[in-house]
Amino acid sequence: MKLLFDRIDEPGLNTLPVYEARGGYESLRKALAMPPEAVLNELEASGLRGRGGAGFAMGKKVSFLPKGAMDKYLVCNADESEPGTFKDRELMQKSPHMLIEGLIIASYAAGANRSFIYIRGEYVLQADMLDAALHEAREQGYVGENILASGHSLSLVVHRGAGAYICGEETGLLDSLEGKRGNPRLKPPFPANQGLYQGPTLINNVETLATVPTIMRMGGDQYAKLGVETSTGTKLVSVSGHVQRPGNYEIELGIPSREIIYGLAGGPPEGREVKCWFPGGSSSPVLTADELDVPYDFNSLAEVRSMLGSGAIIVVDDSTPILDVALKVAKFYRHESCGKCTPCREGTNWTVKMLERIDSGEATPMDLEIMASVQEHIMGNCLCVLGDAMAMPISSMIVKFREEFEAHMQAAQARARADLGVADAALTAADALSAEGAAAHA
Amino acid sequence: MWTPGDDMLAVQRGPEPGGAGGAYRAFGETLRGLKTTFARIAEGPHTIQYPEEKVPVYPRFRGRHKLHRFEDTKLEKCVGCSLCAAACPADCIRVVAAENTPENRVSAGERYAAVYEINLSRCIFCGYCEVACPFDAITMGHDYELSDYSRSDLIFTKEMLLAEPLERAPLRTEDE
Amino acid sequence: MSALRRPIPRYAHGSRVPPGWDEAADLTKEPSPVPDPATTEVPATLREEIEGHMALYPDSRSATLPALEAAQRVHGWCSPEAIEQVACVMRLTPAYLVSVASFYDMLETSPVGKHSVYVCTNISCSLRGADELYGAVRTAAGDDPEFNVRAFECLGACDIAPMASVDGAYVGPLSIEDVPRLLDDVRAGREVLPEKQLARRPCADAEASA
Amino acid sequence: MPRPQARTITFTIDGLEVQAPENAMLVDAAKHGDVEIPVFCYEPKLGQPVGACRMCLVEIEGIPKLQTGCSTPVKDGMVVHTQSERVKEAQNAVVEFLLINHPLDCPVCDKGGECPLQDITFGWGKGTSRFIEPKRHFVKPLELSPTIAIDRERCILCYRCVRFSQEISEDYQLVLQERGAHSYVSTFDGHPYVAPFSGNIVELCPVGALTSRAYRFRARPWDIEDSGSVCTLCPAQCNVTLTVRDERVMRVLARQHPEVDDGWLCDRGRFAYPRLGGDERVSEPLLRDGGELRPVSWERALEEAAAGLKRAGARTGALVGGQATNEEGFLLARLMREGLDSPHIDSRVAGTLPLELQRELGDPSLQAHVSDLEFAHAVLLLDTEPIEDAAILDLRLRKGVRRHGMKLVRASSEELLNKQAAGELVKTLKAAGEEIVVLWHERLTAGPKGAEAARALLDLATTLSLAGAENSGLLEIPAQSNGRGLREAGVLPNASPGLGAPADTGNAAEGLDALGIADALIKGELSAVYLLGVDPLEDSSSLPVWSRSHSPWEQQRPLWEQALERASTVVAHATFLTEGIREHANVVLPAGAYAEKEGTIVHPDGRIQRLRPAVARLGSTRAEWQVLAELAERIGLDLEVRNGMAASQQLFDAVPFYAGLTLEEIGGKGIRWAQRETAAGVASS
Repeated sequence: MKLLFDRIDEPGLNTLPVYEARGGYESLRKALAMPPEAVLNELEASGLRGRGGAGFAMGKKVSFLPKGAMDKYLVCNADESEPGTFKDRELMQKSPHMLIEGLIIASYAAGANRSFIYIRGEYVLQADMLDAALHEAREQGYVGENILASGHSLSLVVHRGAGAYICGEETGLLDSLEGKRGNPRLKPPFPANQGLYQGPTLINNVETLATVPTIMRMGGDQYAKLGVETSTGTKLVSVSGHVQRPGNYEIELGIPSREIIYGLAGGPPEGREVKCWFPGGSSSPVLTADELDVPYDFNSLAEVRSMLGSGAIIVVDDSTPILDVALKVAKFYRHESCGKCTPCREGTNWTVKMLERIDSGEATPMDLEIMASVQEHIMGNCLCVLGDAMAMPISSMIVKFREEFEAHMQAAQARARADLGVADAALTAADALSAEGAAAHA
Repeated sequence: MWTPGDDMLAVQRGPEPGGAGGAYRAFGETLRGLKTTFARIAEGPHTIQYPEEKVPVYPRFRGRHKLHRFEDTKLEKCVGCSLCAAACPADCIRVVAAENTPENRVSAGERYAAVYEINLSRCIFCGYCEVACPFDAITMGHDYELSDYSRSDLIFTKEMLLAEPLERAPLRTEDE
Repeated sequence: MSALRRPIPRYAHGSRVPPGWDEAADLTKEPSPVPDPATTEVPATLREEIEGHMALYPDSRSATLPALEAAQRVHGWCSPEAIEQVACVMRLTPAYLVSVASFYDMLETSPVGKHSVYVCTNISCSLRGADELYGAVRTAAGDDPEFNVRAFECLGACDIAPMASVDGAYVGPLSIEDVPRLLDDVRAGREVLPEKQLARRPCADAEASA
Repeated sequence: MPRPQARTITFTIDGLEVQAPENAMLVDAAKHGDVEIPVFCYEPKLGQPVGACRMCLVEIEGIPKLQTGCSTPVKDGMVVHTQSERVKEAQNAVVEFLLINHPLDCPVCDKGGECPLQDITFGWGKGTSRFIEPKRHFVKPLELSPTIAIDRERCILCYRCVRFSQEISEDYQLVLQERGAHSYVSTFDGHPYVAPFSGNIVELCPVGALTSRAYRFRARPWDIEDSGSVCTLCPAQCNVTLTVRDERVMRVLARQHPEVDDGWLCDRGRFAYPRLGGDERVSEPLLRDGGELRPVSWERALEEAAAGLKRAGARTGALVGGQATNEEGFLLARLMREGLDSPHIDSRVAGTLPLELQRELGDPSLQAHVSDLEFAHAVLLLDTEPIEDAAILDLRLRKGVRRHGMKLVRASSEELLNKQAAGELVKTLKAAGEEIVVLWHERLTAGPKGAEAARALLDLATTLSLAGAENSGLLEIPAQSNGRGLREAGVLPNASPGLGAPADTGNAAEGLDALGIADALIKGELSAVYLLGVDPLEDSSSLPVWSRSHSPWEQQRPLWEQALERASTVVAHATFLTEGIREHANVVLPAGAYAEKEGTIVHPDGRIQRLRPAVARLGSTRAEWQVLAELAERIGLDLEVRNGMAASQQLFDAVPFYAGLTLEEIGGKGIRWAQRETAAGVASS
């Protein structure tokens, strides 16, 4: 079942004529013919959950916005920076109009008149595509004053970021969009009440908004029949790492994870085995090969103490030491921590230093305990979820691969000791030589 | 509660007055004392001819304070943190700190004691300053000859505390 | 070299301390408020572009990022001069702008080469040999001042891992053999490794492309 | 704008039922139950909480995650735990995280002993650290500005300083650069952080990262004593705490008074203190001998001064500076009027204003509070630039605009006098709302059109019906710090104490004002002049930017140059040996700086505040009341003042609307006389 990726490689799909020829913007016409409440009902009925990471029901999120005449904002979060995630990139690049259409419908349902697409600065091509598509849509009257004579007006700006993972966090994104450092804000107040420019703001992921036209076309109830009860619809999954066919795949939620990793993506290279995999981007706790049969949906993954997140599966095979994976992950979060709150700023830094010490043979098993305890101290104590995003995978790795960590530690110690022995021997030899030299001079 | 009838204390009494018993009672204690005296005569005099001769002190004796320098760099250990002054129960230490400059580097840290004074006429030699010092810059020495003709001379300045004492008090050896 | 005697890690500018930490204020300088339009010269095209961005938002301050990006395009990096020009047009203090600029990875706060080569070294790419690739690109670029070779956090193209973003264009999967050609293409001003451009890559989902 | 009124609610904290105002942040509400929740980044003065340091995590029943006490408003029936195992573990963790990169240099750190990080580590930390990696080390301290040093090693990134720069003083000079663990506080491209209020960041810093360069290493908290007083360097009269060591002022800190300074202090008030004990001070009586001032005994100096004044008699003029207390002004006025029979005494820079107008402008029902500047719908700035005239009010106005959407309108006296422009002004103000404050400067009433402008101002007040209205009124910034107090003490040529008619003093004649005195001196109609704490020739341009003050007498300078040249006797009762005094005074009597004085002064909004001596007088300086009393005695007048309190008592007895006031009543926070029952005195007198 392909909804978002239906004939995605069709040439010229990024242009309006081709998109319209496929029935594009029909959903918009349909939605504008309905009262906003009806559109909202459709969205709620679809059971669509946010595709950005948190998995919050989209319809409910829209309904949180206060009613009444005021400046409301709709922000599309296209700051796709979670390692392993690249689904929005493909969508925006190949079918930008789908996003724009979904965004207009959502703005209509939410009563928002100003909208922004916050796209990460690295996506130059995709931002250009969006700008071009937006230009076409504006020319055609889909964006602007009094859209299709419905009375609904919408301004839309594609705002390019400049490289900061934290701007994918919704409040960090808002600060960044306001021209500030992308520091997350304290919640409450939630963006639905006080968001962009202190006004009520709805923030949605690209994939979520791009799904909206489909829902309008199919009807919410029909859409809800796809997938499983608590996770409806289809989902784009980005599979990367040690698989033979990395890439984006559209799946119906609830299929076994093995089917995605082995079936669609071809599994690990010949002769290798899956050691562990991240089911939802590098922030999700890792799962092992034993957990490959878990159904791929929000609730099933939560049951095995992980999460679906942004739907990015990273597969690590048995050729890679777990410490390298942990260090990569921890270094990334250290680099991307905004520095606003203490546990995240200092905790990520400390974790990296401890992991490096394990690798250089200067650590003892007690360090593993300290590291686990530091992760505990980060989790739940931070201002936003970035700290948790490091602490969760690291602590899951410590739990699931403790023996490997300990073995690595011992091997590194032995290596260091051997090196030290060699160095000492060399030093002694050098001393002896210089002593000889001194004797000769005397 | 004390009841006179029950809690009687039996006191052993000596022989009755008069006779040998009487003489013992009169001179016994004196003789016992003299026994010690005569037993020690062989040891010679114990009087110390101070000030020609000094009493040796125990290693942990708390005498006049000393300020220290680092052996290698000769910089003062004291950074003028004033914690000794805070710890001092007699309030006899006064520290005024100043900042080291590249041209004038006095101590190892950022700051140094521009003024460091101990009023020894107030000091009770409790040693708290030594305990409080985070850099082991001040210790209690062994000198106890601290009399002077004027009170103001008993305010020891930093230079005096840094200098080696003119005469050292002798130290008691292990078995003394 | 023994692990226990490993060298002390240093930052790119040669210090053990992150850039900026050791810098004092220069007391001979005046404080820097919002620059005076009368004394700050701003190239007309830059001014126009920044003003255009400012007009897009309800609060003109939102244009900070696009404006800094524009200034970086003109000056090569967010130099004090560039910052002052943006500050002058946007009526903000230079300090505010430099604070924002230093927060974001893509805004350079020190001079860099004209051509950016961002090699993704995040988890998915490093699993497929990105660290070696980055080393190879660095070695190949050597000290050519034309290049700004950086190890970058996830660029969102794990399907073409290991990959690099060359002046904004994604190419991958790269092998170490591709590196010389990649740099030559950049030097010659050609499209870099056309067959490996992400823009031309079909979707991995076979059914979707059908 | 109505001020927020919170109803009282009951919540439970650590098993204790506590009453607190609703929606107060938990950290503040907990204090009502004597529960302390540790904080670093939270500072209500800085506006909205940011929740960055995570030190204040508490457990609230019904919420699964720990919440920050600094940002959680308290609600009725809330059950909070601050002592549970979970909370303790989180607190220990945050302290451990903060100490990861904090150096252990407390012995050399200026903050040591008064450091929140030390206190919180001691109270809420585990006492041990598991961090064994090398800490970061680098060059320190570094200059941040001529007055402030920064030590980035110690910074815990609490955001207080940068929030101050961005949200309170709104200068956006001090910012955070880079991100994550690399973040550091800095300015743009090495420019120094020089701003009128920059010193506040030193006080805000919860660790020793920002230190005052002047106070650096001068004293430790156990070496010092704190002494509350009032800064008299400008009319804002901020309340301050003076840090004293060995009889010297070592530091000036803000002493929070919501009705005066809101807890802030300008850099002039904060950093000008070294001058108070500096080389320019006069520390002993001086006498001009052969064209040069030479030290003499008090006896000699007083004899000479008395002789000179006596010789001139009624041909003496007196000028009083804004640093003088009410008592000093009052005693000098008595000396002039009763001892020398001369009414020529003035403290107003703007010249004489008819007594009628003075009384009407001082009408208690018309006086605005300082806090009204924050809560009014609109504030009109008339002929004033608050940042220069009374700096701290600038922050208050910014707060009003920022937090309460107050409208700020600027106008000059010309606009006020122009019928049409004035009409426009009224329209603009009324459009903003009913509650309006007019902040005006004494210069409005200067010059030939002064009286007319004052009348127009009163008319404006009537048009806007400011009298007695909530959050409304007039607020005058006098040209001199204690301008208002001196006027009320009768240091005016046309009024007796309490703005009474001159006849009340026994000398019905109206005296000459400052300009008149200068004129008369030039013409030879007056021959002696007494300068109390004032040098009309003072030039402040040589001072550093942050301590520069504009001499209110600047415009009269050319006139006074001639006048002092012509005067046969110039008795200067002065703190500093400034140009005019060095060149022209015959006798110089040393006076104290504000840290040494006792007495009362009056804030522009009518708040009588007390100066208390914090340090001993410099050299052989004597109390001003004593000098004036001794001088009077030599002239033949017994002022009946035997101590400083008696001088205050005399003043309170003489001014009708101060009647019954005592120094105890004034206390540490001062009292607005307009709120006392005797306020009616101003109308009747």
